[in-house]
Amino acid sequence: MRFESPTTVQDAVGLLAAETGLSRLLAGGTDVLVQLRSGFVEPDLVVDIKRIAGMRDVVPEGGGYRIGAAVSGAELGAHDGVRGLWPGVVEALELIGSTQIQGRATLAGNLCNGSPAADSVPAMFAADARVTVAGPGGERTVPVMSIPVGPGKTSLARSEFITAIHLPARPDRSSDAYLRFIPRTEMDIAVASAGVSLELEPDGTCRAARVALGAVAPTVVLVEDAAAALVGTRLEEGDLKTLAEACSAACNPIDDKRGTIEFRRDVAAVLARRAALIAYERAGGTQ
Amino acid sequence: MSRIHVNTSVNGDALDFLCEPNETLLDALRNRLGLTGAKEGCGTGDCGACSVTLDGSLVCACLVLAAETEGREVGTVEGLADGDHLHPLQEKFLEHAALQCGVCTPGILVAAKALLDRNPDPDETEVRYWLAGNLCRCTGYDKIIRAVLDTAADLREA
Amino acid sequence: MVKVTIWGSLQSATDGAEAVEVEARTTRELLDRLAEAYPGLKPQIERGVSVAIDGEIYRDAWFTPIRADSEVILMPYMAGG
Amino acid sequence: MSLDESSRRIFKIVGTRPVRPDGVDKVTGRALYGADMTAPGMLVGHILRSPHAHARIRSIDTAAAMAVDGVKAIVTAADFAAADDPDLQDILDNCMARGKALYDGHAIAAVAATTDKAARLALKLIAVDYDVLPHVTDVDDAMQPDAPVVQSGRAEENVPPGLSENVTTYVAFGHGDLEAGFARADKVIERQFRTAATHQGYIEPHACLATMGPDGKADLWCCTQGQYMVRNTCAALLGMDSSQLRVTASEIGGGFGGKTTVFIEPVALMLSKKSGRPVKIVMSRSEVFRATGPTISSSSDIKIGMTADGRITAGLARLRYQGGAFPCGTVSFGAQSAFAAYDLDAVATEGWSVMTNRPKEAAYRAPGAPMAIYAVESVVDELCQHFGLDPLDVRLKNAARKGTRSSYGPTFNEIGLMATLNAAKEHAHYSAPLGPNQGRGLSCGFWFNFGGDTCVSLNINADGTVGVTEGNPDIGGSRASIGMMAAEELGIPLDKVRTTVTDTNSLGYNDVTDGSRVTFAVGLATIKAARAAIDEMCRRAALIWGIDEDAVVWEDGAARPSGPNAGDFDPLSLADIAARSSETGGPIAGHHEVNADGAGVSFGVHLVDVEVDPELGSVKVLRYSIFQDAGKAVHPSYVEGQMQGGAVQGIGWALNEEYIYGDDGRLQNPGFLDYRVPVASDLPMIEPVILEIPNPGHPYGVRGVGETPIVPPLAAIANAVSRAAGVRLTELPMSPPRVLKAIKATSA
Repeated sequence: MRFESPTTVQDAVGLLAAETGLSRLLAGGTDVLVQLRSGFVEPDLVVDIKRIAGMRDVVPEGGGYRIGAAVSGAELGAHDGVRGLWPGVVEALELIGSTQIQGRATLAGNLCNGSPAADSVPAMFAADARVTVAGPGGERTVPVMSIPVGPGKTSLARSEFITAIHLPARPDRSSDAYLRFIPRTEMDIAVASAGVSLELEPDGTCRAARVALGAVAPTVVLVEDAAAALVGTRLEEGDLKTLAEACSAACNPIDDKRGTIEFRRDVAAVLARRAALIAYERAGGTQ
Repeated sequence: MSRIHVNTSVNGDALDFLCEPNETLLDALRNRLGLTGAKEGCGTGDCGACSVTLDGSLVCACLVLAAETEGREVGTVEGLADGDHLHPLQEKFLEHAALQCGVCTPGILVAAKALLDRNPDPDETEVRYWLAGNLCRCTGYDKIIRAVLDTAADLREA
Repeated sequence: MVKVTIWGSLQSATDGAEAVEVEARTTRELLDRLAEAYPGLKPQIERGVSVAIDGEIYRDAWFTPIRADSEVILMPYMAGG
Repeated sequence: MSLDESSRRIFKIVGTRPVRPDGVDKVTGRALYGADMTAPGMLVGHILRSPHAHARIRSIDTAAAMAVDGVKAIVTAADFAAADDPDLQDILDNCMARGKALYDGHAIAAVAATTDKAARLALKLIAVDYDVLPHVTDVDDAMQPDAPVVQSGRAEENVPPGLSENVTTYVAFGHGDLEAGFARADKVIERQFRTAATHQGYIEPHACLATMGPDGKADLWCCTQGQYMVRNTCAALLGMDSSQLRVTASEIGGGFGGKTTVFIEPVALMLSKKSGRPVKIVMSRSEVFRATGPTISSSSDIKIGMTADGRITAGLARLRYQGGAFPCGTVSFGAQSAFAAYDLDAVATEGWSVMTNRPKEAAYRAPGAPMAIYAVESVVDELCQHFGLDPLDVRLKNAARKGTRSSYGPTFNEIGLMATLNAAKEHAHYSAPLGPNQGRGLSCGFWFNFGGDTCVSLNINADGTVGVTEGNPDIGGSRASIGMMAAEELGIPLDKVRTTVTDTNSLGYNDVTDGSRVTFAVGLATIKAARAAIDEMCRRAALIWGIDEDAVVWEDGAARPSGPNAGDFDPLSLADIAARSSETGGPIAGHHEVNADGAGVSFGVHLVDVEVDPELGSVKVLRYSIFQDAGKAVHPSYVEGQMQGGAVQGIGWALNEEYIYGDDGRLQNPGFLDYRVPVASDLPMIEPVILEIPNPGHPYGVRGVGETPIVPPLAAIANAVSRAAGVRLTELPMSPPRVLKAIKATSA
């Protein structure tokens, strides 16, 4: 295995393009190192992107933010601007692992690991975040939703990597929230999760909504029926019931060591309902 | 596969070592630099026994490649005491009997110091969540939490 | 004679008797006499037993004295964690 | 050695909370644990493990592995001679599979190489030809006559016919007329319970460094609960004289019973023997989970009858324990302790021990007791709910006490159960209000406690200081408590004493650090050794004074004439006598060697409040209190620590910890990510209440405290959750999917 730490995106792409064997990007390394040590993957090349300019920066951008691919959870959590605009995305990233993991874990890494249980991904789906992908042909910006394609699989080509996450601007009276279920209070992988983003009319009626669920299907899923259940409502009990039913219906989970199909289906709906209420309150809605 | 020459700072000392490209910071500290205070309890970032700071940020040394530390500052449990003066956290852990077997203690001390450096007045819940990545199987955490809270109170008065 | 209480699953070796009497002044004599009088107990005695005398559990203590009126209970060999 | 007549003595050091002597080493990172030792020329050892739950090993071809550059030795079961004792043979077969791989993770071969990389490469090149066999991992399945047989011919003579050969042990205990008892009851409840296997979860993986020379002498450094056990076991397995193997215990990063046997130590020695180089083996966390001892998993049937006023009329427990791929006697401890807290006219317990394709069970804190008492205490609680009776009053009404014929046979002497129950009842926790979805549970706990073989040597140095040498690894502050008892007895300041845990060539045999024995038994031997040294110091004083040695007494750290008739001399302190030891006959020391009895049984009561989220099935522990008899608490902080730590292990067991096996018989969660031990944010403060009812079997009244605290949490939490959720939970762990399912089943 070779270890490289290029200082430009072009150098990084060049290294990846030139490598004929297996390569891995290293940002926070919280997944890559575990895979390395277990022998689960044996890459020929590891490219550390943290020394590339801009990778650890959070920059305002058109009313939203551009978040470098190597910005850690601890760094993003300390950024009041992002937290104010997209509290759900920040809390989702902050839920990953321990304080120690927070010192390293990144949105881009969480996304590229391809796990349907990745905490930040439902929140980014709900936020309709976009990512910049660098590759031999230059850079392109695509929706976050286009990246995961299956458990452990992404749509990125072998010499491509994500350089930044873009969180869009928000109108007033909008917010988001993320909740996940784990058996303990910390240190677990989500058994089910829900990210909800809402925009409200001045009277508190929901104008737009996005609802995404994690750990209930091969990839994180955006549940349009669930969002539709909220639009035009003030999130009253019957609306939330419709939301919950839509969420349960969208689940296609598996039985595994972390939870049963039945449990995931039930819990995803409960979390979506609770997250919707938190987002609603954050957006200034009152029932 | 050739070894990588790394120049780094550990507890303020400029050090250099040769490491394999896939070698972790934990292995380099323990096997190359003779600093065995950081322990390997899991190797997957789930137990916190190898907690160290990297440029002041709390991390698991088992999840950092040694080669990544080029030009950066590493802090370990061996750097907590100032010469023969223990750090207040170390004193309080002894006073409160906040350790039994002691194998998680180095990681917990490094983590607790990182907390108090950032937040001089944490409440019990904040301490518990901050230390959630540091497993202790002996104490049930009670005396650890008390020792951290008591240290913070003393430091605020000092 | 000392009355020794035998635990349930060993009573097949004592013809179903819950307690038997043997002549013994120490635990070693007790175990020797038991093994002689009830050969079915021998495999268990060889694997290991404890003896409770007047409420106190003894392991590997051959010469612990036993009085004729002592309460004597045979128990499996005990260990902890 | 019984309680001092002067047990009402005022202690000066015992009962205080000094800083532990090994404390600075452990807060500075200086303390050396198993993996922290190195030796010049050291090789790295790694172990190849079976990927199959059950497979015949047709052949092992090591040629390609041996050809790897840097590989110096490879070991398989063929390198070891058969042991002459079945227990030893089981240990050996567990260290290195012989003929069959009996569980996922079973060691097949080991490699020693100059680098980690070479050793890992060599493991991949060892070709093992497996004939995969049907497997069984569930205890009830393994008892069926048609179950895959893990090992043949291992059943003891009294196992009833008609069961699988996997059933190796059958035990039964009890007394009284069960049928009559149940007939007297106003309500009889019968339920089945299941508990998952849990792991001790010590944070330090097993590690050792072995050095063996061509002269047959060997040194071994390892983390263990008993260096003498390691020495005797390894010497026997390698055909060595035990004097030629010196074992030094490293600092130990937790054990809880799991380090009372050997796994890698004989293998490292054999690799060292074959390579002629020091060999270090450090297990990975996944190896720890897959191949070292978890506790048993259980299935049990409990039947208890009670009168409407809360008197238990009869109790029956049928316990089925699987202890992995080897015979295991743990079920007898469960069967003996199941009803130990109760004064019953009619009680019967039966136990079956069963082999499965899982790792060999190792002791875990009060082995066998928690799962049995969990089941019994759950049914008692349900009967209390049925009659609307206060569960604490019902315990008080039925509690075992002095004169009770215990459920396992002997009549209890003085025991502390009533005192702990009364302390719980009087505590503010018991009457604190509860909110919605909250429940309060309680449970009694019991453990036997042991003494065992113990040696202590105590040297009086010429400068008036004292070295205490003992042979039990300090797993939770025992150097402190041993040093405190030595200082107390000698009458000198604690800082004049240093306690050292020594290697196997420096003392006689010491039993492993288990059975809650160290503060009790090593303390007892330390006090005796101090008394021997005191006798000698009094003799020296008599020589100096020219009086009869019977006329000298030891008080407050000094020899004094026993009275006016003995003569008028100024006291001679320990330091005074020590300074003249050479002139008066030579160095002064005391030592004591004993197989200690009189540990005395131990009881505790735990009280817990929980809140259940009825939509998610999750459980939050809100408040937790422990009441336990410690005899005399030598260092109360470390007594509290034992109580708190044991309780939290029990909380983990009750709520989230479990060995999860797939259909393929492989362990699915061999890591701390999915084997979920409690983390700091899961817990409230744990309030320990120490009761001190002196143990008559110890000169200071000390009673072992380490194991009992893991016993009550399982039922205490289960009872609290069942009350909060409004449905009786009968399977551990009470993981959220299980709790939610139970709640939904009642509302449906």
